[in-house]
Order: sequence, then C-alpha cells, then structure tokens
Amino acid sequence: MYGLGLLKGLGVSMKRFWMPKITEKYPEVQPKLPERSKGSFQYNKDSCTSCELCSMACPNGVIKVEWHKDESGKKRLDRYRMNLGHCLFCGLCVEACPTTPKSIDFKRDFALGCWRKEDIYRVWTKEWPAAESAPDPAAPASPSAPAQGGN
Amino acid sequence: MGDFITEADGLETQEFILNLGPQHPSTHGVYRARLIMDGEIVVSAENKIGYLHRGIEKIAEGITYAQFTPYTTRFDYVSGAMQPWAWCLALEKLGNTVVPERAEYLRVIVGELQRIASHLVMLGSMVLDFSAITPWTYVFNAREEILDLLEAVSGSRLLVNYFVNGGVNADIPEGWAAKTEAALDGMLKRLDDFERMVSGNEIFLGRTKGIAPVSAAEAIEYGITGASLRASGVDFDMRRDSPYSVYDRFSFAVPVIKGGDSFDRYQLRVLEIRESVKIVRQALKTLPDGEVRAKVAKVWRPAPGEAYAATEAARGIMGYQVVSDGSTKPYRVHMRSPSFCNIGIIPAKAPGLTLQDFISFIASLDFVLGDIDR
Amino acid sequence: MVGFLTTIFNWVQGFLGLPATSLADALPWWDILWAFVYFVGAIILLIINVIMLIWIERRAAGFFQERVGPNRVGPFGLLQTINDTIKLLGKEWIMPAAADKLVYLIAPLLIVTVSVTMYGLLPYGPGITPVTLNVGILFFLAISSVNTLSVLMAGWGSNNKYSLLGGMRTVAQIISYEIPMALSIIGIVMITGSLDLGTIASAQSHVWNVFVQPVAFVIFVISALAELTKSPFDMTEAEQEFVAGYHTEYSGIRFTLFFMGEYANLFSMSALGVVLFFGGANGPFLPPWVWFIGKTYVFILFMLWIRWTFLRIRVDKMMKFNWKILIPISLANLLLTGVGIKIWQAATGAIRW
Amino acid sequence: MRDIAILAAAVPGAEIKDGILLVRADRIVAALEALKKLGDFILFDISAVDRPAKAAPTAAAPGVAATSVAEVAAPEPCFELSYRLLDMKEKAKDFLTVRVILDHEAPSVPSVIGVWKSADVLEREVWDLMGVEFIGREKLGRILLRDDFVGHPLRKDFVMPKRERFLSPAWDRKAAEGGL
Repeated sequence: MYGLGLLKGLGVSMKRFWMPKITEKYPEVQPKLPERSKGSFQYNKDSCTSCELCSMACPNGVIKVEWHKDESGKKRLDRYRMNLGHCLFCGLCVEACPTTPKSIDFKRDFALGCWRKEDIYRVWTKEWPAAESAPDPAAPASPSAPAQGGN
Repeated sequence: MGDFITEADGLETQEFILNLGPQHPSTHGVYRARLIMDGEIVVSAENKIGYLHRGIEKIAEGITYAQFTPYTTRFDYVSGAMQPWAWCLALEKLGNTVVPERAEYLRVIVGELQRIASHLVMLGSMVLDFSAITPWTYVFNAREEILDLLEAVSGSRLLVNYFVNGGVNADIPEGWAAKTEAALDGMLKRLDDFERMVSGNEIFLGRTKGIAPVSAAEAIEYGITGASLRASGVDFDMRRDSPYSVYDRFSFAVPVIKGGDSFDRYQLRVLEIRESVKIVRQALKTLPDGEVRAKVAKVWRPAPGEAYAATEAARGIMGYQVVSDGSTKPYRVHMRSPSFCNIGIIPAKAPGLTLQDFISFIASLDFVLGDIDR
Repeated sequence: MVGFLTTIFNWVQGFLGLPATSLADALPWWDILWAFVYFVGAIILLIINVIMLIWIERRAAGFFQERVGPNRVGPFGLLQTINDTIKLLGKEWIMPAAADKLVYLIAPLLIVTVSVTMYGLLPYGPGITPVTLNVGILFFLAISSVNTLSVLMAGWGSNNKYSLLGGMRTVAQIISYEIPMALSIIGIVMITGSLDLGTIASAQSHVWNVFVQPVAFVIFVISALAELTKSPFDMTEAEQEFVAGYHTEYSGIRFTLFFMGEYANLFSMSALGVVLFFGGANGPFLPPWVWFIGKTYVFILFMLWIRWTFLRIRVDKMMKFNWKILIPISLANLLLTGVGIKIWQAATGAIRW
Repeated sequence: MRDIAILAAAVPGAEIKDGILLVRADRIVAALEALKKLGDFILFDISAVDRPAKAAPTAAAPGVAATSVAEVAAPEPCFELSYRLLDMKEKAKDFLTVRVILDHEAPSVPSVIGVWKSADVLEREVWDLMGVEFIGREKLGRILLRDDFVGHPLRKDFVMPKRERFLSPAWDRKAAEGGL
C-alpha cells in the first residue's frame, strides 16, 4: 500500500531490463520446429493410389483428386489439388492415407504466406506416357464432389 | 460510481449512444456493446453479438462426426485444445467407447496446459486493457512456453486438434515430460514477475477492486459458470464435483473467492493456474503405459440416440448435446458455450459504471468471441 | 522578426562554440541569410531530437519487455523512425465528412508550434539560450497549456465520440495538473528569487534543487507525466477505451504532427525538470550543452521506466488524487519552504529577527 | 444428483422417461419454479431439436451410403426443448434435463425468464436458430444472426440460401476452368 506496490513493479521491470532478451532473429535464424509441427503439405505422387480417402476425410473439401482409368481398369492419377485457403490443418487426410510411405503428409514449411490468390493452391500433376490421353480437366473426373462443410 | 459527479446542480446533460465495438481494442473481438452514456457514466448497456457467427451447429449436420472434431477447436480459439473434450465425451457416451487410461491422462495433461495458457491470455489481456503493456508481454512469453509444448505434442500451437473420439491423436513424443516440467518452471517464474508487478499495484487495485461485484445469487441467476462463478463465492468446479475423465485421481484445490468483483475474477485465474500446474505434475508422475486411442470404426455410425456431455473448460461449462440418427453424420449438435452465457450479466451490471470500469468489467469476464458467436 | 532570428543565430553559434556575434559583426548583411540557415538547422535539430526520442522509447520499451525493439533499419534500428515517418507521409489524408474543418486542420499545426516555441526558451548552456525571458517559467507554463487547446480542438473538430471524450478528459486533466506543477515550481522560484530559467539553472552550481526540494520534485514528476499524458495518466489517448482518443480521426502527416508534438513536449518538459531540479547545464569537464542534453535524456528514460511499468489510473481517481492529495501536499511544501527560507536567512544573518 | 424420482415428485405434472423429466409445455414455468424452490439448481442450457414428420434425409457423403433415419424420427412431428439444470446440492453434481415436447406447426412455450435470468440469452438463441416462440417476454430478436435474416436455420426444412462469393469474377472463372 501507499505506493509500495508501484515501487515493486518498477523493480520488476528494471530487473527484466537487464535480463537476456527472447526475441528471435527470424529470417536469419529459423525456428527449431518440433517433429510433428504442421506446416505445408508434401505429396508423394508415386505412392498415391488415387483412393480418395484423404479427400473424403477432409471436413472442408480441400482436396480434389483427379484420375482416369487406363485400359486395364486401373486408377491413374492426373492431378492432386489442395486449396490451402480452406484447410484447417487438422491432419485428418494424413491420418486417412492408407499407403506407406504416406502419400500426403505434413512438412515443416510454415511460411505459407503468398502474394497471389492462386498460390494458395497446391497442385501436383502426374504425366503418363503419351499413349494414354489425359481427360479433359474441366470434366468431373472424380465420381463425386467431396462434401462441403455445412453447405 | 458514487465518487463521480452524478448530479450536476441544475445542469442538464445529454445522453448519447456509444457503440463500443465491434471494432474496438478492448472488446477482445467483434463484440459490440451499445452503451447509452451520460458523460463517462454508462446508463445502460446492450450486448450486440453475432458478428462472428459461422453457423457451426449447422455445419455439424453436414459432415461426419470425425470431421467435426477439428471444428470444435475453432470456437474458443484461446483454449483450442480442451474444446473438443466435451464433444469427444459426448461421442464416447453415444458409442459406448472406453477410452484407454493413458489417453485419459494425456487429455488431462494437455487440457490443463491449455487452461493455463488460456488463463495467461486472460491475465495479459486484462492488464492490457488498463494499458499495462509490459506485464502483458511477461504472461504472453509464459504462454509461449506452453504453446511450444502443445506444438510438440500435436503439431499446432493455437488450434490444437489433439483429442479425438476414443482417445488422443498420438502419444507424447520422447522427452516431452521433462520438457513440460522445465517449461512449467519457466512459466511460473514469469507469472511471479507478473504478479509482483500487477497484483499489488495500487493503480490496478483501484481499477479493479469493487468494480461490478457479482454476488453468488446473481451469478447463479445469470447462469455464470467457470472461474467467474467461483470468484463470486460459489464453490463449484466440474472437475471436482462431477468428475469426468480421471480428475478424481488428482488432488487439487478449487480456489473460491467471496467478493465477485473484477479483482477477484483476476485473482482466481492466477490461483487456478497454480492448481493446474499441480494437476499436470501429478499426471505426469503417474502417467500409465498403454494405448492412447481406442478402436473406433473409420466409418463410425453410432446407435440412434442422444448424449449430453459437459466439461469444465477454461471459461466455464462447455456442453455438447449430440443427437444421432444412426447415420455417419450427427442429426443435431447443440453446444452450450460458456462465454455466451457469461455475457448475459453485462447489461445487468453495467449501469452506473464509468466507461473505464466497464472495460475493467468485461475484461474480467474473459469472454472469447469465437465462443460466443460460434 | 529580425530580433528573433538573431537570437537563434546566437544560439546556434553557441552550439558551434564560435565567439558571440563574430560573424554578424563582420558581415552585417549576412544576418538574415545566416539566420535563416540556422533556423532551418534548428528545426532539423528538433526533428532529429524527436526521432532519437522515439527510437529510445521503443528500444527501452523493448528492453523492459524482454524484446530488443527496432533493430533492423540502419545501425541498431536508428533509422526505423525515419522509415515510419516516410510511411506516414505516404498515407492518405482522411477527414471525416462531418468534421469541423477549420478546427480539425489547425489542431495538429498548433501542437507543433507550441512545442517549437517551448524549445526556444530552454537554457542549453551559458550563452546558448535562444530567448532569454525574465519571466521564463511563467511563459513556459503558459505556452504549454496551449496544448490543451489543440487537443480539445482535435477532439471537437473530429466529430467523433471517442475523440470528444478524449479531448474532454484532457481539458480536465491538464488544467488540473497545472496547479500542483506550478505550486511545486514556486518553491524553487522562492529559493532562487528569479523566474528566469537560466538564473535558476546557474543558481544550482553547488547543490541541485532535487536535494533541497525533494517533495516538489516528486510532485513535479507526477504532474509532468499528467501534463504529457503519459502512462499512468494517458487518459487522452487511452487506446483501450477511446481507440486513440483525440487523434482517432487523424491520419498521415496530420497524425505525424501530433506524434511529433507529443515527443517534442516530452523533451521540453524533461528539460524543464532538469533546469529546475538537476542544475541545468552545470557539470564538470564536458561542454555545458552536452550535460544539458545528457541529463534531459536520463530524465526521459526515468519517465519511460515509469510509463512502461504502470497501468492507467481511473479518471475520477486521477482527479481526486490531484485535488485531494497533490495540491494540499504542494501547498504544505510551499509553506515549509517559506519557513525554511526564513530560518536559513536568520541563520546566515541575512535578516534579523 | 438428487434422486430423480424425488425431484419428479416435487414437480407438478412431471413424468420420468429415460432419466429425463418430461413436462407439458404450459406447465414448464411451474415445474422450473418448483425445482428452483428445492434449491441449488442452475439453469445453464436450453436446446431444441427439430423432429419433423419425416426426418430430413441428410445428403450422402461420397462413398458413404445414407442410412435410414426412420427409427429416430419421433412418432409425431415435434420440437424437443430441453432445459438443462445443474444440481449443485449433492456431492456428485450432475445435470438434470427437463424436456418439453412442442407442437411442430407453431412451437411456443412460456418463457422461464422470470425463474432464471440466464434463460434470456438462451431463449433468444433458440428462437433465433430454431424458431421456437417464447411467450411472456420482451425482445425476442435476432441474437446471432443478422436482423434481416429470414427463417430459422437449424430447422430441418430450412433451405440454405445460395452462398455469396466475395471473389472477383475473373477468379471465379479461372477456378471453374480448373486453371488453379
């Protein structure tokens, strides 16, 4: 009382004035992220089987897998699209992926800011031998559109 | 306030409307209070909310149970990790899932860490509303230590999607327990500094003592829950009195303060942080081995029925009513969010406060707009 | 006008260490031209001063808060403020449609004018006082209260409720706190027997007034904080209540002028504190003006320390504190000083019982 | 929680069904008043569930077959209104649910704002999202939705208005062409 609390506060701030600072020199010194840190996504198009489990697990309809069937009736991947603008980074797609190694997985790249709206899309395409003609991308290649959250 | 000029002899003053918010530094989001003011004194206040309404309950009816789990972290984004708890409890009731013991312990640990982080935000933003920026940085640095732990265990810092139906997402990484102990020590040191700077500060006491005292009867009448209820002298904490998960295995005190004014609501958060630290330490010591996630079918169809579960979240009782129709999607999800009910007292208590006291009052109620508007 | 310019000319000459009026005597027709050059130099000095102050404030705030503060632009971040100023200059000028235009536009100009005027009164050292007034303190206090007018004009002219409330608080606050401030200064005037700032500063060559008048010093610091509307008395801006108080509706260069005026006032008020309580430019070894500026900056750091530790007090408590505590104490201090002076005079034989 | 049978005896016209107190709509105020008189109850939640005649079929998720919802549909179309009370008297504190079944055509129920003030915001929310009318209280205005909103979105027969897009037409075209 009578200003003692104020003086105590002045003492604390003076003590902190001389203590080491915690500021990170960010662009020069990159932060050490833990193993599980969820940043951007990495996609392994060689292990992907176009099963669309990730697309179905996604609460927000972020993932669109476009594929066609080749002559033998096997699913062939054309394009894998993620709209990171709607992504919740919940990890349900990574959890749902049945392949080993995971076809879709997090990587620790956290710098997701971009200048153009188009850049929030992550698109991976796979080229197949010329004998197979890729379908028209505008046509709905996948049988059903993923559920949009809430409507 | 009584000391303030309330009657100017013979002079008439004109009342005016002040829209405090939705864009205002101290409404902690897009909350709007429509104040009718007589100079600096609030004559009446009205809550205007809904600016952040995302129709989450409707969204829930369109997606599956598992898909809704990450959404639950988005209401009260300040205490994201413990928000899915009530949802998961409701789902487990609905599906009769038995959660593995280790998962229960991990839930308690992560939940309490999140409670600490959430209360630190409240303390920091409350003193920030009195323009004390330096102590705010201390508690936010303390919170950083907690967030680092949450990131290590779940991958996210803020919207921690760790709790799932039937347990938790993943086991804790190696060495995490030791890191937690160290981080708690560091957090407590900063909290001590914060308290030395603020709790005895005469200016702070002047701004908070005796401001908008809420009596126990009023708190019950207005359905206030959580720390604000306990600050009014009602000895009720779901963790102790209606124990869910494994809270009955830990010894911790439930701090109760009788006054119910802004300072008591502040003080109670400080006390609760220290109790939460105790719980985390006990849980880390007695952490059993085993599975962390019960087997839940990928395409999960609970039996038709209804379940209600509630937890003591950082801001009060967070309740979920889940109605199932036997399909993969919930038929109806209703949530009872603590902030939404807690702000009901604002119009009742605001008249007569000065504008500065009003800021002090709403800061001490500790609401989060994501939690109010859903 | 010529007289004013000549005094500035003399002032800058004093800084440069040239013998007084040497150039002017040699080349009388150069008077006006040189004075103009010096005048521009003085303004630049003021701006550099403000830039330094902002940098110091931000760095100090960072250090109190476990951060390092601005450290990227230029060496140690010294050019950060220039960077920000350029950014502010490039911003759009927004004026509310319903603003009282004349009042709205004059307010930021007035606050800077007042600050510049206050700079001219300070005794930077022997021979480098721009304007020597024998009623210096009186004039200083009078001109500093014009700030109130400018803030009130901004608050009224913006036609915004937040601005108006902020402006109204300012009037109540600054006018009230001028009373204890003046009362605390009167004690020193009684001891020195002069209203001239230079005389007061040089009268402390043996012992600083802070040791003679400690109570007056505490009162002065508190009321100076209130006058400058710095925390814990930052009612005028009060981000958490009034968004930005009186300058909520100002942007671009107009906001910059308010900002500049605020920091210029911080310097002049601290300089007044140094003159009154810390012996002004008195000091060994170094040139007097270095002592003066150095002491002022230490005083400023002390104010920043207070500012970055405390919270904002409540308006009514602030007024109560002023009228019920500060003013009675300063009156009692005045009485005590009067009695003390008489006893001192009796003891040294200056007067007879 | 206190034994539900004892509680039911104290409440006029209440019957027990699956651990829930069922009360007729016109007696809800009397029921809650009786419960409040017993002491140590907090009304902390009011929620409504829409049970239309034919439970609205939910849109099937890709790859998941829609299940029959006939079994949960109530025998008659109705609104279930649940008042959740917190019993703080006994050691093991728990929730008590008091339920009212409302007519589906024009759901209305007396307001309990006179019993517990906490009902104010909760009743407004229920009206806003579910359209259950509360009689005997003022200002049953929109609370979460905007004032000019039409309809009550949580009802099963609510048709979601077309989603407004805030992106530029060029962007929309580009997205539609799959160029992104």
